[in-house]
Amino acid sequence: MAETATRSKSASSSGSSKTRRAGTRSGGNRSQRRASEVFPGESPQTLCDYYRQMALIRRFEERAAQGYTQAKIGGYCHLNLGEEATVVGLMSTLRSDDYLFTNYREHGYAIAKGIEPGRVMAELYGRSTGTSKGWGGSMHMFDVESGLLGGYGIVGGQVPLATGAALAIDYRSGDQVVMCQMGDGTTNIGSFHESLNIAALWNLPVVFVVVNNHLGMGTTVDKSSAESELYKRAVAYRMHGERVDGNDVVAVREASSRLVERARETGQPAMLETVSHRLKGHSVVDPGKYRSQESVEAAREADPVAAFRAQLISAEVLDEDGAVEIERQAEASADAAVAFADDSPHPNPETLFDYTYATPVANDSRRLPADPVF
Amino acid sequence: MAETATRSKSASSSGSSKTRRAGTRSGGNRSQRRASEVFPGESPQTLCDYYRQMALIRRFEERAAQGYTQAKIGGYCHLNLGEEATVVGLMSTLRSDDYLFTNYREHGYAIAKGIEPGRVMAELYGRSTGTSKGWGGSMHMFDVESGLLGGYGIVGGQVPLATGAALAIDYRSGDQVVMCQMGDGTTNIGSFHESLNIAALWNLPVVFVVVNNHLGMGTTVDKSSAESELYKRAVAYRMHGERVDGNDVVAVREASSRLVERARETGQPAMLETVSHRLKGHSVVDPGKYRSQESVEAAREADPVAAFRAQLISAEVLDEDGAVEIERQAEASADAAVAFADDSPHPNPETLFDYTYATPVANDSRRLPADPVF
Amino acid sequence: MAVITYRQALHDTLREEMLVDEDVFLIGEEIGVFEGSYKITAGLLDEFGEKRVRDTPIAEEGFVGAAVGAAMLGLRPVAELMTINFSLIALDQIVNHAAKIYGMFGGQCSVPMVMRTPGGGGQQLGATHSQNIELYYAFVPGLKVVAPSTPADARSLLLASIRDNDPVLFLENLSLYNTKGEVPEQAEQVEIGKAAVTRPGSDVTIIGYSRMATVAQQVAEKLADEEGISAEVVDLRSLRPLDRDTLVQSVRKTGCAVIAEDDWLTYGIGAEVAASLSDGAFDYLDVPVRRVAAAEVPLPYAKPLERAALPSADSLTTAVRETLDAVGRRR
Amino acid sequence: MAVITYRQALHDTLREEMLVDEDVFLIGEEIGVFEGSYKITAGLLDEFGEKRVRDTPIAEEGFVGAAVGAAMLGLRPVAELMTINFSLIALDQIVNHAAKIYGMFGGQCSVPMVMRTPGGGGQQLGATHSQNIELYYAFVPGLKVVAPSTPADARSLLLASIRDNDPVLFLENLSLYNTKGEVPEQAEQVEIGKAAVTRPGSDVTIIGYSRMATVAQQVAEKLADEEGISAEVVDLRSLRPLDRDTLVQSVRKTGCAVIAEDDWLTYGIGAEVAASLSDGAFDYLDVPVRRVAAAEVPLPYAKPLERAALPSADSLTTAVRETLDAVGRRR
Ligand SMILES: Cc1ncc(C[n+]2csc(CCOP(=O)(O)OP(=O)(O)O)c2C)c(N)n1
Ligand SMILES: Cc1ncc(C[n+]2csc(CCOP(=O)(O)OP(=O)(O)O)c2C)c(N)n1
Ligand SMILES: [Mg+2]
Ligand SMILES: [Mg+2]
Repeated sequence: MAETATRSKSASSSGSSKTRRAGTRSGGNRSQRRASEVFPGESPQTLCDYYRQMALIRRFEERAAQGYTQAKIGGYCHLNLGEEATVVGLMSTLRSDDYLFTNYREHGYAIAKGIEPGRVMAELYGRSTGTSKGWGGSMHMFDVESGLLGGYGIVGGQVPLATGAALAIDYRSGDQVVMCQMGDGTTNIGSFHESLNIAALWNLPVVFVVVNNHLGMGTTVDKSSAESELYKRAVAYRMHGERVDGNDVVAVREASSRLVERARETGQPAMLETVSHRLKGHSVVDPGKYRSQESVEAAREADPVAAFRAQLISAEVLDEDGAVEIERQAEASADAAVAFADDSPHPNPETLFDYTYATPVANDSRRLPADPVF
Repeated sequence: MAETATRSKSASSSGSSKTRRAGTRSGGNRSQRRASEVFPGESPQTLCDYYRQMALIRRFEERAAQGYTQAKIGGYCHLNLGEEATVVGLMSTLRSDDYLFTNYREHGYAIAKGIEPGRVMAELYGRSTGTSKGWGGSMHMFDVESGLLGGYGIVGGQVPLATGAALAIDYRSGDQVVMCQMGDGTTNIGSFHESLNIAALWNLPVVFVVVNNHLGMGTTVDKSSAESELYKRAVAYRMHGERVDGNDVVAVREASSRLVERARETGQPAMLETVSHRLKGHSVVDPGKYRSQESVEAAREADPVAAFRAQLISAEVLDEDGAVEIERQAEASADAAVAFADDSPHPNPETLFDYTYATPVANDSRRLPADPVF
Repeated sequence: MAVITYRQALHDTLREEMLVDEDVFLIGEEIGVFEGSYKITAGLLDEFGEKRVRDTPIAEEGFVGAAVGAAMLGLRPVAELMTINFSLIALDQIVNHAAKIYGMFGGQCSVPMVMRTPGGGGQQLGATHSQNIELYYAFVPGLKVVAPSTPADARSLLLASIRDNDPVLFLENLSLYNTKGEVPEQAEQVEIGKAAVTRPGSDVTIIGYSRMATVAQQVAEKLADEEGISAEVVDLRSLRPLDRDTLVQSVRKTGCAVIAEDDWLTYGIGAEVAASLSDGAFDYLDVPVRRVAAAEVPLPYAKPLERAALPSADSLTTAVRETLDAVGRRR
Repeated sequence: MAVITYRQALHDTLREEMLVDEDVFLIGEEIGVFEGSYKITAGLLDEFGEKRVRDTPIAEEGFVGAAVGAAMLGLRPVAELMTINFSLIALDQIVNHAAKIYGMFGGQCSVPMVMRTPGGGGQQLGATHSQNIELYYAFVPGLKVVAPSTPADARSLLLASIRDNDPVLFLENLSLYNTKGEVPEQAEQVEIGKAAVTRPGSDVTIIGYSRMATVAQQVAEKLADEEGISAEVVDLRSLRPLDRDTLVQSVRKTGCAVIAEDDWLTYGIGAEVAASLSDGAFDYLDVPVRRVAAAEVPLPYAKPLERAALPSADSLTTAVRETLDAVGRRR
């Protein structure tokens, strides 16, 4: 069991060969030297791309919050604000044919896994062009092509499913990997335990990622998990577990990549805990009154987008203008996503009975509330 | 986390003051000297009493198997054969006002916790004089007075209940302890995880005992638990866990007593794994064909009743005649239990609706199958 | 007599029972620090402390089971299940344990506990968060299931449930929390197991429970005002036991009935109601009992789809009108 | 055409489907080394190996959920839940996941899986091990639920279930495993969602499913032999969808009906059947639909109590006779 890692720059003991690591460009100019001190082995291009994605998710989530306030979006709406480094770091380590299962806090994952932001926003807006054709909403995004096998609203619900997907890969001797994202609070539910045991027992290629944002809704990790260093729980299954700073996109990428490639090559599951902060309430409607001033402050100070921006500038990977340009583009993308969503058609009520069954069946009920039975 | 213990004779670091330990009689004669070498600190009387109880459970279970074969007993019938040392060792550490929750393999526990064998057998026979008035059967014994708060047939079902009972003790600042017995296979189900976490989080006085008999029904521990040293799973809850030889009644008593008294004094839960063998099939009807010759042999060789008898004789706590006398008494008790059961009345079908609700309620249905609704 | 919300009625009753009985305590996810997902328990942690208001890990099976165990020793836990959808995770503890312990052990140990939980769709929460699965509890002997629709009933039935010695599933509804109604200072004792005729009438019986009982009431009033129709409204209030007599009595008088329910039609709560009426009022029914229920689909998120799938005042009105037309009783 | 047991029919069908489709695999507790609690899977581990016959830990939620996940990637898992009582632990994965995934994600991903599980009381297994809770599945859109009563139907419906692209709850019954019947070599394709008239008749319709369909058949034959009564028997076979048309057609002919079910009466499967008949055959029913079901108690262990609580050929016969008396059709 690894100790808490802050930024593990060394390659992993296994599986590094297949890692999609961005090549280092040993440039001759000062800024690249500077960059390679702060971010050894990272190409400026990759770093900028991470920032681009993080900025996009930030802007996207802000738009989602707006849309919710404007009642363009209904139901519950949980944002990735504060988790951008984690999301981007994790997603950068998955192949497009790898599978991802998440909880309901998944807008960022959907985007970083490769879905058009417009389709993600359209799902929030409940439109036919959305990732789930408007049937799922914020909590239930799905996209076969990019391998997002669902956001799930039932805490812990995705964990057995992800384990089963890994079983299918193993069954077919495929070389894909499943990533199963969940929150800290989810480690206390039975399905977590049952699934990690099964994954370890059967040696299934799944990486369980616990995004520790210190909170369930308002309940802290200390108040909900008797072992609050969550990655240590892997030991109950003889599974490798480790913790990484979830505010550090490169560190997350490193750790995740190591575990993903290990799973790909050996079939061994692992647990990765990323530690970061939730910048806002549990969902858009939650004012978060229960949080201490310090906790809110700590979260704000650790803001991964702001921190990464500052790092990039100080490392001279980006200058202020470059950063602003990226943010401008992110804003434009988020706005375009909103426009796309807003312009998209609502699902036709006549499609109500289209998705009850995949195989049509005799005597299926297709009754509307006012229809008589006979 | 303690390492595997075989026989921990030392007092526990905490909680020993209240331990009901049988006093050592430092006798002058040879046999007592001999006894105190093999069983340091144990009174012959206590040791004989353990043997008496173990022999009784052995005979009782043999009678239960007979009764089942004669169709005097219905349903499922799971026996404690091979687990007598564990049962007696554990039960000797509970006060009569401590609470016990078990699984469906609980006849021995019921007897050792202080219920008349006749009432236990009567329950198997489905009679009104049984521990559950014939409503529960083999899997569902209950007795308020002796603190047996139920045998439960749903694997893992008793674990949350036991945790809740400990919560009630804590709520009322009582000094009782709850013991929650379960099998090795039970450590893989969600309720185990949820409950151990809650017990540790809230510091509840409950000792979780995992009786590792190496098998679920036919599935071995290796095939069902990714961490097959089950006591180590306690670490996922920062809970103390240890393992003891379940064939050694004194070792079980020592370990259990230490953890029970620790729970009593500090409120801290713990997990105790006892390792022994199932001598026969999963239930009376199971021929156990799936078991390897070695496994069956190993079980037979480790037979705790035979082994303890031999030890007692070699330690000169008992001689052959004394042992035979104890066995004769055990047999007589078991026979008396059968006679009592057989002579007891069947429940009256008119009582069918007596136990649906504790508080009578308007419009409760009391319809028999042939009765019309109106 | 004060006019308060359904939420307030629940809150106040919990608080009062905690004040009068030391054995009553609250347990559930996010009920303390977060003050409850729907704020029913707001302020109670501050007032009563962690012992009486216990935030749990996300572990429905574990904490509901712990409540059952605590009840076995005589405490009176009131567990909050954040929504009825999540109660499925605790179902084994509720159905196989809470509901069985009294009977299975021959009446030696009762389980005096309450499980409060809201059901309900219509909030665009999607297929897994909008279900009405009270049937899962109403079906089970050993449980009692109540489903108040008004603040006054919420108060008296919660009182009755907490004081009852059996496990009670107390069904709330997301869309009722903000509804208002008169609640007497001194709660009347409402008996579990009794339906209420909440509006007398003679042309047709409309039967509902929880949210749809209030919709039934509105529809009845509107039909009276606008079309002079005299509809009798029966609020089931208790799903287990089911008060067949009150239902049958009403239909023997009106000769026809419409059932309004938020759950799915086939096998839904209304099926038993319709079956019971068709039996007990066989000679009195002029037309078949009509049921208005949700379309049988996983409820979609998008508003137009969700709206099409759920019963409403409109669909109920249509059904009542058609029923009256069929018996030739529309003026 | 061979006469084999229900158990054998299940076993053979599983084996054959595993032979023809590599994607079909079995998963469950004690199905391999132990050969299944009720020996349905005996020999299959030896023949197909651990990849195709997967013993699981005791973790119903985990392994059923894993089967759902595997089905999402196109495999065809057949999960065995040792008895339906234990399925409660997996209910969240079945109701909130297996049943929702196709709809909730807008039809992008189907879940082709089968959950085999026996229900049934009468074996003195006590309150938690004797339940008939198929209702929990039959109520849920997105699931299909079949309940064959004969070896032939067991075979054809299992075939249809495995080949279906939706999650199917396949209900067996402890007391049917040893029953025998003719099974054609080439299984006919039986459509899910269709009831069967297993005995034509004109005096009364007796409706059952699973074990009670066979009891209905026996009772009908005996009444014909001994009292010259012509009872039509309908075996529901599919609980979701429910084939209302076949039921209604029969009752429009006979004018009266008795439903036989092993589950509890109130809210049981028969409630929907009675409600549907009372509606669809309103003008044809001469007397109310009669239901024969289990007494609403946690089922006791002791034989005399258990016997009193469960429906049987005797109680069904009584109900049929009384129904015929009521319409004056007894000779
Ligand atoms: C089974 C279940 N119980 C309760 C809830 C309500 N709920 C939604 S999110 C949440 C907190 C989850 O916390 P965590 O796992 O840390 O994820 P985060 O929201 O922090 O990403 C709860 C209790 C639920 N959706 N499902
Ligand atoms: C939830 C649940 N799943 C499955 C079963 C069937 N079952 C009864 S006993 C058993 C094996 C239990 O093994 P273990 O926990 O080791 O206890 P042991 O029988 O060895 O004492 C199983 C699978 C059950 N009773 N409950
Ligand atoms: Mg969290
Ligand atoms: Mg075992």
